[in-house]
Amino acid sequence: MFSGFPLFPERASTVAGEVDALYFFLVGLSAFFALLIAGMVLFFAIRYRRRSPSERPQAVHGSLALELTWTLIPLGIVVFIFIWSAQVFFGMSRVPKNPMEINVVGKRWMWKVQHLTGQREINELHIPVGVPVKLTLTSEDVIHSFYVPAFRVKKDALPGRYAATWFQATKPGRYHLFCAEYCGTKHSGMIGWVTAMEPAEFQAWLAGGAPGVVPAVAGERLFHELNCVTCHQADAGARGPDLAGLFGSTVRLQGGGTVVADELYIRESIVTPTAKVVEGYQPIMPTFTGMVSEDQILSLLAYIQSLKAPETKAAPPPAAGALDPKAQDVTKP
Amino acid sequence: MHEQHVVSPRIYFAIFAALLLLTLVTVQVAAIDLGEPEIFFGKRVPLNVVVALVIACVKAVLVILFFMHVKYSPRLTQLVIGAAFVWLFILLAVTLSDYWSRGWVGGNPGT
Amino acid sequence: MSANELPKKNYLNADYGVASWLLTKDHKRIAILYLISVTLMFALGGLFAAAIRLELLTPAGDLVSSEDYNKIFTMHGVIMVFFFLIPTVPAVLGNFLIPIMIGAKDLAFPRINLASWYMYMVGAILTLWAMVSGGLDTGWTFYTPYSTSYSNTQVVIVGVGVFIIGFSSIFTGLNFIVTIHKMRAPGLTWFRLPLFVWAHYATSIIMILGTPVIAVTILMVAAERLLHLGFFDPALGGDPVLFQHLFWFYSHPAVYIMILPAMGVISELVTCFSRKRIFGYPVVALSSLAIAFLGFLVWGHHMFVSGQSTYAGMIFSALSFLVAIPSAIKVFNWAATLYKGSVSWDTPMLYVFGFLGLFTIGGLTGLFLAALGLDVHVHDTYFVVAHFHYIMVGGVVMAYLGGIHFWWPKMTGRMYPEFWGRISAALIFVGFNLTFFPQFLVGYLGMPRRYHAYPDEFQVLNVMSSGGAAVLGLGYFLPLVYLIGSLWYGKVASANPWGAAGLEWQIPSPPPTENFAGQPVVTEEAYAYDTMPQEAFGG
Amino acid sequence: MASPTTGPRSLLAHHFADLGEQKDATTLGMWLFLAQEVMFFGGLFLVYTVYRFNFHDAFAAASHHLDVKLGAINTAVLIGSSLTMALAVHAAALGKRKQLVVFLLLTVLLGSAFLGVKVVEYADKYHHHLVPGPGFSGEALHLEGDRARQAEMYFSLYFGMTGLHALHMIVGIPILLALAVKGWRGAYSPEYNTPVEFTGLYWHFVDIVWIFLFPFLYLIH
Ligand code: HEA
Ligand code: HEA
Ligand code: HEC
Ligand code: CUA
Ligand SMILES: [Cu+2]
Repeated sequence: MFSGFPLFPERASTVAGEVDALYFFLVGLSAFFALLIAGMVLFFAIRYRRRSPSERPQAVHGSLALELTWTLIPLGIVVFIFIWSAQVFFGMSRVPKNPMEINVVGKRWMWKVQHLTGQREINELHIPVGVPVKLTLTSEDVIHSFYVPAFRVKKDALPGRYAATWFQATKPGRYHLFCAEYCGTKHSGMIGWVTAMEPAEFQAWLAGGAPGVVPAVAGERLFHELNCVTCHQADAGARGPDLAGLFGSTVRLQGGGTVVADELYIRESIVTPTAKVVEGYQPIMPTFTGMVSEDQILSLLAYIQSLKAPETKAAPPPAAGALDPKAQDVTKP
Repeated sequence: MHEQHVVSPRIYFAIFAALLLLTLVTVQVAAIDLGEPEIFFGKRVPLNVVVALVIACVKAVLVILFFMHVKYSPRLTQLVIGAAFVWLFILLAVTLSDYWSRGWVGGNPGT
Repeated sequence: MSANELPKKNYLNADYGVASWLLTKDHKRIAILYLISVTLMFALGGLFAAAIRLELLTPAGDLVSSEDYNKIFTMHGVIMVFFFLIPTVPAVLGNFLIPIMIGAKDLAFPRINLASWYMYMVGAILTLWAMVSGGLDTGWTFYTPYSTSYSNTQVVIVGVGVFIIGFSSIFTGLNFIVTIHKMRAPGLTWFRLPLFVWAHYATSIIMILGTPVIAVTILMVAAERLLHLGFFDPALGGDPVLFQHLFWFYSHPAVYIMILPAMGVISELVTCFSRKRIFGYPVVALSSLAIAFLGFLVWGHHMFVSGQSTYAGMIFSALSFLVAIPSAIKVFNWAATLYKGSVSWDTPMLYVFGFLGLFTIGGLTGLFLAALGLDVHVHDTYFVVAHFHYIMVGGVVMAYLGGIHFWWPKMTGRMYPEFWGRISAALIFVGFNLTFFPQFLVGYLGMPRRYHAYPDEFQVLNVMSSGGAAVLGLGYFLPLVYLIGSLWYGKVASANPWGAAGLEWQIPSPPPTENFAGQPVVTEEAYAYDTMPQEAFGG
Repeated sequence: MASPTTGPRSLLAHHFADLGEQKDATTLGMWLFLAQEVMFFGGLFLVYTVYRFNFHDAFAAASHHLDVKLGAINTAVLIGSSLTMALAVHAAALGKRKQLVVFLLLTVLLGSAFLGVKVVEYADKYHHHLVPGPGFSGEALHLEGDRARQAEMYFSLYFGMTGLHALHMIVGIPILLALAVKGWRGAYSPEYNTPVEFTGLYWHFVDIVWIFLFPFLYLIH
C-alpha cells in the first residue's frame, strides 16, 4: 500500500543528497524551535493559569541578557544556514566541465528536447547516469520552469533568454518531469518523464531511435539557407566577422568594452544583432527574429559552437551517437 | 510649527535663474561627447549621463529646498522626503545589482 | 450604568438610516463598514478555496475544466490577498482602535478614511465584475508575458481594481501615520504607545512606500494590453524578470503589511490575558520598524530560479535570513510575557496560542525557502503553499479572529458565547493543521502548485488536506453564526469585560461618537496591569 | 490637490485640538502623499534605466528624434510656472489677494503652454508613426528590425512617462483655477491658505519629475 503513498521523493542525482541534508537539518532545527516555543507557551499557560479572577502578577519589564540571547543565537544559526545553502546553490549554478549538453525548449504545453546527437524528444528526456548533463533552456512563449523532483533541480525557461542548469543522475529509473511555473490552461499537463539509463543502455537507445539531424549539422545547413555564409566567411574582406573559435572567446565591441561569447551572446547576435556590435564592423547584420524558431537558433548555436579556432579547424561537428564531450571549456568564467 | 516661513521673493528669483542656467548647461553639455572612461571598478562610465544626472539632482534639490520650503520645514518633513528617496534608491540600486551581476558564474548564461 | 443595558448614546445609535452609515465620517462606523465588506470577501475567497480542495480530491482534473481551475485559484489568491488579508486588520481593528488607543476623537482625515472605503468597494466591485465576465487566470502574481500577451481573461479590469484598492491602502497608511504623529493624547509618548499602534505605524510605512510601485506596475501591464505600449514584452526585447522585480518589490513587503498588524493584536492579547506588561517593550516596538525596513530588501527570494543572477540571489537570501530575526525576537518576547503571569484560557487567548505555534512553523519554513539550495527544489511547489498558509491563515487570520473576539464587546456592546468561541478556536486549529501540514509533505515530494491534475501518488495527502479544509471551513462558519447571533442575544458587555489596560477600555462599550467625553491624559506606560485598580479585575 | 482641510467657515475640524495641530497634521499628510508619488514614478524610472542600459544605441537614436529645443523650452516654461507658483504661495501668505490671483493664473498659463508644446510633440510622433503599437515604424528613425523594436520600447516609455506626468498637470490646472476663483473671493488669508500652499507643493513635485524626465528622454545620445 505504501508504494502508492510515498512520503519522501526519490533521490537520484548528485545534488539530491546535499539538498536533503540541508532539509533534514532545517527540519530538525524547526522541530526544536517549534517544540521549544510550544512547550514554553503551554508550560507557562498551565503553570501560571489564572486561579482567581482577582489575581495580579508581579511586573517584569524585560531582560537585556535574554534579548541578546534570543537575538544572537538565531542570528548565528541563520548565518550558518545561509553559508551552507549558498554553497549548495553555487554548486547548482556552476556547470561542471565537459558536460553532455542538451537543449530544451518550453512551449505551451510541452517540453521539446534536442540532443546534440540529433535525437529529438517531446515530454521525454533520456540521459545516461554518471554523466553531468547541462540543459540550455528557453521558451517560445511564456515562462515555464523545468523541474525534476528526483534530481532536486528546477530552472525557469524564459522567452528571449537562455538559462542553464545541470545535474548528474545517479540511479537509473523513470522520474517525473514537471512544469513548475504557471503557464496557462494546461500548465498541469506540461509534464513528462526523465529516463535515466546505464551508459551502455543509453548508447543503445541512441543507436536505436531514428536519430534526426544532428543540431550542428542542421545548423550548418541553416547557416547556408539563411545566407549567413555570405557575410560570415573566413576571408579577410568579409562583411561579417569569422565565427570560427568564437564560442567562449572574448569579443571586443564597438565603442570599447568586451563581452564573452557565451550562448546568450550568440543568441542575441542572431535575434538582436545590433545590441552589441563587434569592433571594426558595421551594424549591417539583419535581425532574424521571426525567421528562425528557437529550435533553429539552438541548431545555429550548436553549429557555431562546433566551429573551432583556425588551428584546430579540422574538427568535424560531433557525429551522431558520439558522447564526446565538447572540447570547449565552457566553465571558464 | 504652524507659522509659515516667509521667504523673500528675491530668493525665488535667484533659484529660478539658477534653474534656468542649469538647464542651459545640461543642454550644452549633452552636445559634447565626454567619453566613457573606465573609472568605476574597471567599468566604463558614460560621463554625459553622470553629468546630466548630477545636474538634474541639483535642480531637484534646489526646488525642494527653496520652492517647497523644505529648508525651513520641521525635521519630520525632511525625514519623510529623505525616506522617500532612500526607498527609491533601494528600488533602483538593488534591482540594477541583479542586472549588473548577470553572467558572473561561468558556464551558465542564465545567471 | 446598569450592567445589562447598553449606553443610551453610542456610535451605533447616534444616527439612523443607510445614509448615516454610507456618509459617516466616524472611524468606528467606517471600521464596521470594512468589517462587513472584508467578511464577505473572505467568504467568497473561502468558497473558491473549497472549490480548489474539492477538485484536488482526485488526481484527475475532473470537477472543473483547466481554464476554470486556473481562474478559481487566481480569484482565491487575488481576493484573499488584496481584498481580505491586506486590509483586514488595519482597516477593521486599526480603524476602530487607533484613535481610541491614542486618545483622539477620530483619525486625522475622516473624509479620506471614508474615501478609502469607497475605493476599496470600487476595487472590489470591479474585481467581482471581472469575475462574472470572464474571470482572471494569471495567478495572483500577474507574471508577464502571460498576463500581458497570452491571457484571454479580464486582466485589465482586475488590474484597475487592484490599482484602486492600492490607493485605498496608501491613504489608510497615510491617515494612520499622521494620526499617530500628531494626535496623541497629552502624556502619551512614543514609548507609552500600545504595541498595536507601533505595529500599525510600521505597516503604514510599507503601505505608503511600497504600494505605489505595484500600482504603477499594474498600470504598465494594463497599458501593455490596452495601448500596445511595450514594457515587458519579450517581442520588443522586454524582460519578464523585470516585472518580477517590480511585483515583488511591493508584494514581499505586502506580506509584512499582513503580519505586522496581526503581531500588534497578539501583543495586546498576550498582555491582557496574562495580566502582565509585555516582556521587552522597546525591543518588540522597534522590531516592527526593523521588519518594515528590512522587508524591503529581500524581495528577490521569490526569484531564485527565475534567471536572476546567482549573486543577487545570494544577497537576497542573506537578507531574508536577517529579516527573520526580528520576528523570532517577537515570538520569544511573547512567550516570556506569559512567565509568572496570570494566564486565562478565554477564547481570544486560545487564538493567541494557535498563532504562536502556527506562525512559528510558518516562519521557520520560510527559512527553508530562503535557503537557496533548498528553495530550488521546493520553489513553486505545495511546500510554498503550505508555508504561506501557515503564516497567513495560521498566523494572520488566527490573530484577526482573536482580535475580533477580544474587541467584539467594545465594538458591539455584546459578549459572544464563550463555549462556542472555544469550540471554534479548537476546530480551526485542528482543521488548519490537517489541511496544510500534508501540503509540506506533498510539496517536498515535488507536487507543483497551480496544478489542476496531479500524479496518483500524491492523492492520499491531498485527500487529507481536503478533509482538513472541511473542518476548517466549519470552524470559520461557527464564529460567523454566533457573532452575528450575539448582536441580539449576547450578554450586554461592560466597559471593560476583560480587565484590560488601554484607553479603549476606559470608555463605554460601545463608545460614544467622539470616543472621549474630555481629553484623556496618559500618565503611565502601556500594559500597567500591576498598577491597575483592583476593581478592574472584578475581584 | 484636494486638501483635507475644511472650508473657511469652519476652519477647525471637530476632531483637532487647535488650528496648529490641524495644520501640522495636514502638512504631514501632504508630504506623505508626495513620498508616495516618488515611488510611483520610481517604478517607471527603473524600467527606463534597465532598458536604457540594454538598448543603449536604439534609445539614443530614438531620443535623437525628440526636439531638444522644444524640450528645453518646456523645461524653462515649467520652471517658470514653479516660480509663479512659489510667488502665489508667497502672496497668499501675505494676504495679497490680487497678486495671488495673478500668479495663480500665470501658473495656469505656463502649465497650459507646457501641455500645448507636448501636444505638438505628440502630434509629431503620431505623424512619424512613432506611437507604439501595430502602426509603429522605425522608418523616421532610420531604424529597422530589432533596433526598431527597441525604439518602440523607448517610445512606450516616452509616452508612459510623459503621459503620466502630463496627467498630473491636467489634474493640477483645474485645481489652480479653483484656487484662483476662491482667492478672488477672498477665501485665503495669512491665517488660512493651506490649499494654496499644498497645491504649490504638488506643482513643484510635478516640476521635479520633469526635471528628471528631460535629461532621461531628451539628452541621452
Ligand atoms: C503574511 C505573510 C508572510 C510572511 C509574514 C512571510 C514570512 C517569511 N517568508 Fe514567506 N511567503 C508568503 C507570505 C509570507 N511570508 C507568500 C504569500 C509567499 C508565496 C507567494 C507566491 O509565490 O504566491 C511566500 C513565499 C516565500 C518565499 C519564496 C518561496 C518560493 O516561491 O520559492 C520565501 C523565500 O525566501 C519566503 C520566506 C519567508 C521568510 C524568511 C519569512 C520570515 O519573515 C519569517 C520569520 C519568522 C520566523 C523565523 C518565526 C519565528 C521563529 C522562531 C521563534 C524560532 C527561532 C528562529 C530562528 C532560528 C531564525 N516566503
Ligand atoms: C489570506 C490569504 C489566504 C487564505 C485565508 C486562504 C485560505 C485557504 N486556502 Fe489559499 N491561497 C492564498 C491565500 C489564502 N488562502 C494565495 C495567495 C494563494 C496563491 C494563489 C495563486 O497561486 O495565485 C492560495 C492558494 C491556495 C491553494 C493552491 C492552489 C494551487 O496552487 O493550485 C490551495 C490548495 O489547497 C489553497 C487552499 C486554501 C484553503 C483550504 C483555505 C482555507 O483556510 C479557507 C477556509 C475557508 C472556507 C472553506 C470558507 C469559510 C466559510 C465561511 C466564512 C462561511 C461562509 C460561507 C458561506 C456562507 C458559503 N489556497
Ligand atoms: C548582411 C550581412 C550578414 C548576414 C546575412 C549575417 N550576418 Fe552575422 N554579422 C554580420 C556583421 C557585419 C557582424 C558584426 C557586427 C555585429 O556584431 O553586428 C555580424 C556578427 C555576427 C555574430 C557575432 C560575431 C562575433 O564575432 O561576435 C554572430 C554570432 C553572427 N553574426 C551570426 C550570424 C548568423 C547565424 C547569421 C545567419 C542566420 C548571420 N550572422 C547573418 C553580418 C551578417
Ligand atoms: Cu509550462 Cu507551466
Ligand atoms: Cu517574500
